[in-house]
Amino acid sequence: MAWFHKSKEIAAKPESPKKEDIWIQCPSCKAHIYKDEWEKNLKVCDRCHFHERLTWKERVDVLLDAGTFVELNAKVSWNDPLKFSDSKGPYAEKAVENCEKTGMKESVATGAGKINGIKVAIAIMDFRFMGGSLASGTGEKILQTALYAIRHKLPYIILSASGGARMHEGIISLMQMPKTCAALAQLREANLPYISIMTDPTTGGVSASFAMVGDIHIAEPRSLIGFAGRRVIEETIKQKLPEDFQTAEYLVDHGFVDMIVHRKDMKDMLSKILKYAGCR
Amino acid sequence: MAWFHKSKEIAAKPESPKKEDIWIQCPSCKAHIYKDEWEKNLKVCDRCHFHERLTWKERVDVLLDAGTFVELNAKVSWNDPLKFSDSKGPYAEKAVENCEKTGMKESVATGAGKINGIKVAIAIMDFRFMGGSLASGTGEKILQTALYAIRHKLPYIILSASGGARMHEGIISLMQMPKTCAALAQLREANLPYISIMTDPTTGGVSASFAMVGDIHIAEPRSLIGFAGRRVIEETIKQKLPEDFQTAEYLVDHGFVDMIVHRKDMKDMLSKILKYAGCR
Amino acid sequence: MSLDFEKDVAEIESRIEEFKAKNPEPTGTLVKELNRFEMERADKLKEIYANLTPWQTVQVARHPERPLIRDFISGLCSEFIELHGDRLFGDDRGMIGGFATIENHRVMVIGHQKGKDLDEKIKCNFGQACPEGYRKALRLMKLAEKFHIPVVTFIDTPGAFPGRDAEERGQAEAIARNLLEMAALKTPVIAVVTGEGGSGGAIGIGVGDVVLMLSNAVYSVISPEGCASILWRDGTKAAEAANALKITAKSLLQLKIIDEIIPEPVGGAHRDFVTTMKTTKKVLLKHLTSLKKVSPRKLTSRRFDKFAAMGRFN
Amino acid sequence: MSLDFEKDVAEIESRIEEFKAKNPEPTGTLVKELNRFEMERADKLKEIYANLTPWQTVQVARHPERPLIRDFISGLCSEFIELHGDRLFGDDRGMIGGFATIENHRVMVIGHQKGKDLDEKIKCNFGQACPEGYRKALRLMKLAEKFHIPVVTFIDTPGAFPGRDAEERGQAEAIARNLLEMAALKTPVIAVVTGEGGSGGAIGIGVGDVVLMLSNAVYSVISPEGCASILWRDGTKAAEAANALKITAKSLLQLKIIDEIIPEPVGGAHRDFVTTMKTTKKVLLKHLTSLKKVSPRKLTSRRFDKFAAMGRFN
Ligand SMILES: [Zn+2]
Ligand SMILES: [Zn+2]
Repeated sequence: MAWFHKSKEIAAKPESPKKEDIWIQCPSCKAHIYKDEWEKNLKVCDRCHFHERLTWKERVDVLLDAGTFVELNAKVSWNDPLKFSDSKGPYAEKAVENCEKTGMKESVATGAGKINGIKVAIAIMDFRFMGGSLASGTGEKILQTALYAIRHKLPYIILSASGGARMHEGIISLMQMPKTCAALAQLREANLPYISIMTDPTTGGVSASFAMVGDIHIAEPRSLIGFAGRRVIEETIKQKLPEDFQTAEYLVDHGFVDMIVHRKDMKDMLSKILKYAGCR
Repeated sequence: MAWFHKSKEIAAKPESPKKEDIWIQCPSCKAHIYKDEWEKNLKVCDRCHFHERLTWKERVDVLLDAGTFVELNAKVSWNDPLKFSDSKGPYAEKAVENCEKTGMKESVATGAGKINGIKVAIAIMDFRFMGGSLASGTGEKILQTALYAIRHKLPYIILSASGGARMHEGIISLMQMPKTCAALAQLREANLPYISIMTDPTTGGVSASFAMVGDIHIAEPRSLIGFAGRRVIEETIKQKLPEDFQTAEYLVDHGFVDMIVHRKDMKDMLSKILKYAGCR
Repeated sequence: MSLDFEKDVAEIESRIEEFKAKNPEPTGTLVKELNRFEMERADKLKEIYANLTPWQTVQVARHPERPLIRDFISGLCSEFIELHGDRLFGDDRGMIGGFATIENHRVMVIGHQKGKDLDEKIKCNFGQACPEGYRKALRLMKLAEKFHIPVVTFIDTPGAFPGRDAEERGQAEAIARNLLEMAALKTPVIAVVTGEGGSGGAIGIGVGDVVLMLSNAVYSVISPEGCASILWRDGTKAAEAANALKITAKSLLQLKIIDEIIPEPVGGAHRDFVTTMKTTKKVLLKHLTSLKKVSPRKLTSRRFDKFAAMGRFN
Repeated sequence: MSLDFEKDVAEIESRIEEFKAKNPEPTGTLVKELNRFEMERADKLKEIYANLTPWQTVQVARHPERPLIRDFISGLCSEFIELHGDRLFGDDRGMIGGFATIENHRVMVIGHQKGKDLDEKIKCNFGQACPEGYRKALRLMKLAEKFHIPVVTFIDTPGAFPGRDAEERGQAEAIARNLLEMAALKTPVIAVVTGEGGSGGAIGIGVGDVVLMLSNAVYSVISPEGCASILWRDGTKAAEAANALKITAKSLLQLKIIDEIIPEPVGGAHRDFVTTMKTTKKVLLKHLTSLKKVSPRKLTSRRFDKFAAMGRFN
């Protein structure tokens, strides 16, 4: 499976490797892992099965047949409809910083590509862009990709990775919930399959909209998935929550996720499922 | 409201009234109630709101405009497909006894009539006929009445009163569950309203088929409604069940009944609801 | 109960009370003086309410005496037949609904119920609905669709209930499902934000062909306090957050999130239920009449276009 | 494990064991003798199984080593992708399902899971599904309908779980809903009664265009024990009740409740999984191929006619 070739090419020629260049520490179990091994494992810890968050480009590399991805709606960018400012300054500044940091214009990349030869429309959220928050540009890209899927009779796959709605766009960001779901209603009307993949984290307004209305719900192991935040709930019920609360595994037990799929198996699983959905 | 006129006429001329002819004892709270009052109250105890089971003819009198009821499928009768016998003798004998006792041929009476001027198709179960059990004749009449409703574009009302499937017809009685539900699927396909009225008792195979798939679920106060029997459940969970378990009120709390309606208000409530359903 | 920014009015009111106590049966100039007081009070109230800040509007929207859904139902409807339950798990008291008649319109009314007294408030989680509430709402909407009657929702919630059980039973799924199904619903939907339009808990019944809002209601992606504590790292900066979030009816009309503002009487809906109901009814009837004429296919297609356009700036 | 009516076979078997112990490496006449023993055993088994009473059939249908749904899945399907959850409350281990491939047919497999060892049995309530099991089944059926693939259900349950929680979460509603939705499902449905077809819990996933039954499976409105204790007022009269209830495949074929019997190997499915799977697969493939040719509209109309005719004698 093609994997991170671009990033690896860049990282391949270190001048004089320091310790930190050779190994990394698993953010979850703190085990030390050789960087090569970590990358080969698709940034999954083989001790604790922790799945590190990926950039949208890494996702493309893991999921799509090499060279098949075509980006769509690339011009759609963040907006500042409220001219929002908080104590740390204007939202616009923060957004620009995020663009520079990530090379993205919004928290999601959308496009079309092939999964083991099957053509799909796909939206991939990227947590690096303002915590993968759902804002007007995000919603618009997700909607436009649904319409693209309908026009081309393609299955739609959305990978969620989001802390929820982006407050900086106020009510406009809230309205991306009905907006994206309205697009998915059209997709359903066209009888096209929709697979929702929940990665760490899929919470707030994203969990309560497009992520939760898939024909099939797949989650990466140990991903955080939920509506309200753990702290808010603990304050509400005045009780500690169990350790595994709102994990992907917990959601399977409670009936909201069809299956947990390890990153290395995701692509093949998707193509298998798509065949049951009649996609070729 | 016209009420039990026929039975009252007969009961009106007692030769020399004994005590038992003047008062009855409420089967639930054991209060003594004058028979006239009891009848005037539609066999409802005004102390504890216990709703006594009614015969199908009494139901017709309470619910339908006087003189509007036309019986349908009157020729459909009980069957003995298994030539069933138990320790008390042949099912056929028992069935004949029940026919003689009730003047019915099966546990349900079906027909058409008017509710405050609105024409409806209606099926009324009668607990006297073998505990209102669901058997082939019952299912056939309920199905035929659904088809009648479809042909005449009428709303359908079923009053359930049943202990469940009739064992004496074995698997045939079980098959009346999918059979009646298949008829109601056709009714739904025709976009016609279906109101299910659950009276005491609505249990077993009747609760797990036509009684539970109404557009609107109405129950008489304190009716027993449930799938498994209390004793079976207590044996399974090795615990006593709460007093109000499987009462109509309990089912409202658990989301399965829209409203509890007192017998005296049932007719008007039905006509009100039917108007929302577009019936004239 | 008087709000803190109403203290000038409260002062005049206490002067009036004092005056009345001193002059139990005023005549002549005393009557004139009383009238002057009353007018002064009315002017002050008008002045204050004409210039409410967003944060002050939040106070009005949350006013303990503000009309709740049961007040709207009894004020607007000649008949209400409550329907209970989601047919799956329970009957959420925090979300009520049923058949109702507004003048000559038969409709399905659905909305959050905050509760009047403490007992009731606890029973309905202070208007924070649970998954079974959203699923009950959906069941009633599908019933309305089958019966060809319009849906009218009343939105008044601090947000969906953030409890452990609510999470476990799929708060996210329930809201998401409603958003999708409401978009596809083949019957008119009118949503009225009457008090607090709290985030996902509000939009969960808010996908309307027409979205109305009482003039002192608020509608927001997050509570001002919540936003302040996250973005300002200081919960007391709620007023600033309220300002930044653009949560008032006026701002939302400009942003094309709502379609029309239902003006409240001077001093807020809680000061005059009768006028509030009269105005609300008039606006509702106008839209009910006009939506009745639209075909189901056109309705859903227009509804899609409406929400698709939200946050489209390119 | 040998059943009580198999004691003649068991006796021969112990003789064979004894013989083998005495003659670890038989030659000549000893081999012939052993062969004779084996044939005697086979004949006896054949004789017994050719004349099983209904109550004996119940014992076979409930045999602890009888193949369960996971055995059928691994025996029939080259691929199985399990799907979990009802999207409402939970994931019932007593009802499993998912995408599966049988030769060249992609299908949705759904069925009761009784569990092999005690741990698993407890987790899945000994195959007694809860409302969330029936709702998961329905969700998967609707998914199959959307994806245009047939549904194959495997029925093997003593009945729906009669627990307090199951009642509270609507066991009756869940089964009833399935009956209605299955009747309307626009994709082929094949139901296979593999073991115990226990009442409402069985029919809750049993509304098939084709209903198949293994030759030693049973299907009944009530367990023979339950029937005996009610109608005979004596739970030990189960054999009589089993007789009266007509619960065997042969009787049900005569009554036109099932469409075809899948013959089990001599001595029952538990004695020979391989043959059982081979036969089952052959029958399934025949019906899958034939149902594929029927239009959805015709399918549902035929399905209606089929169930409407059950118990119509006039
Ligand atoms: Zn680790
Ligand atoms: Zn009483």
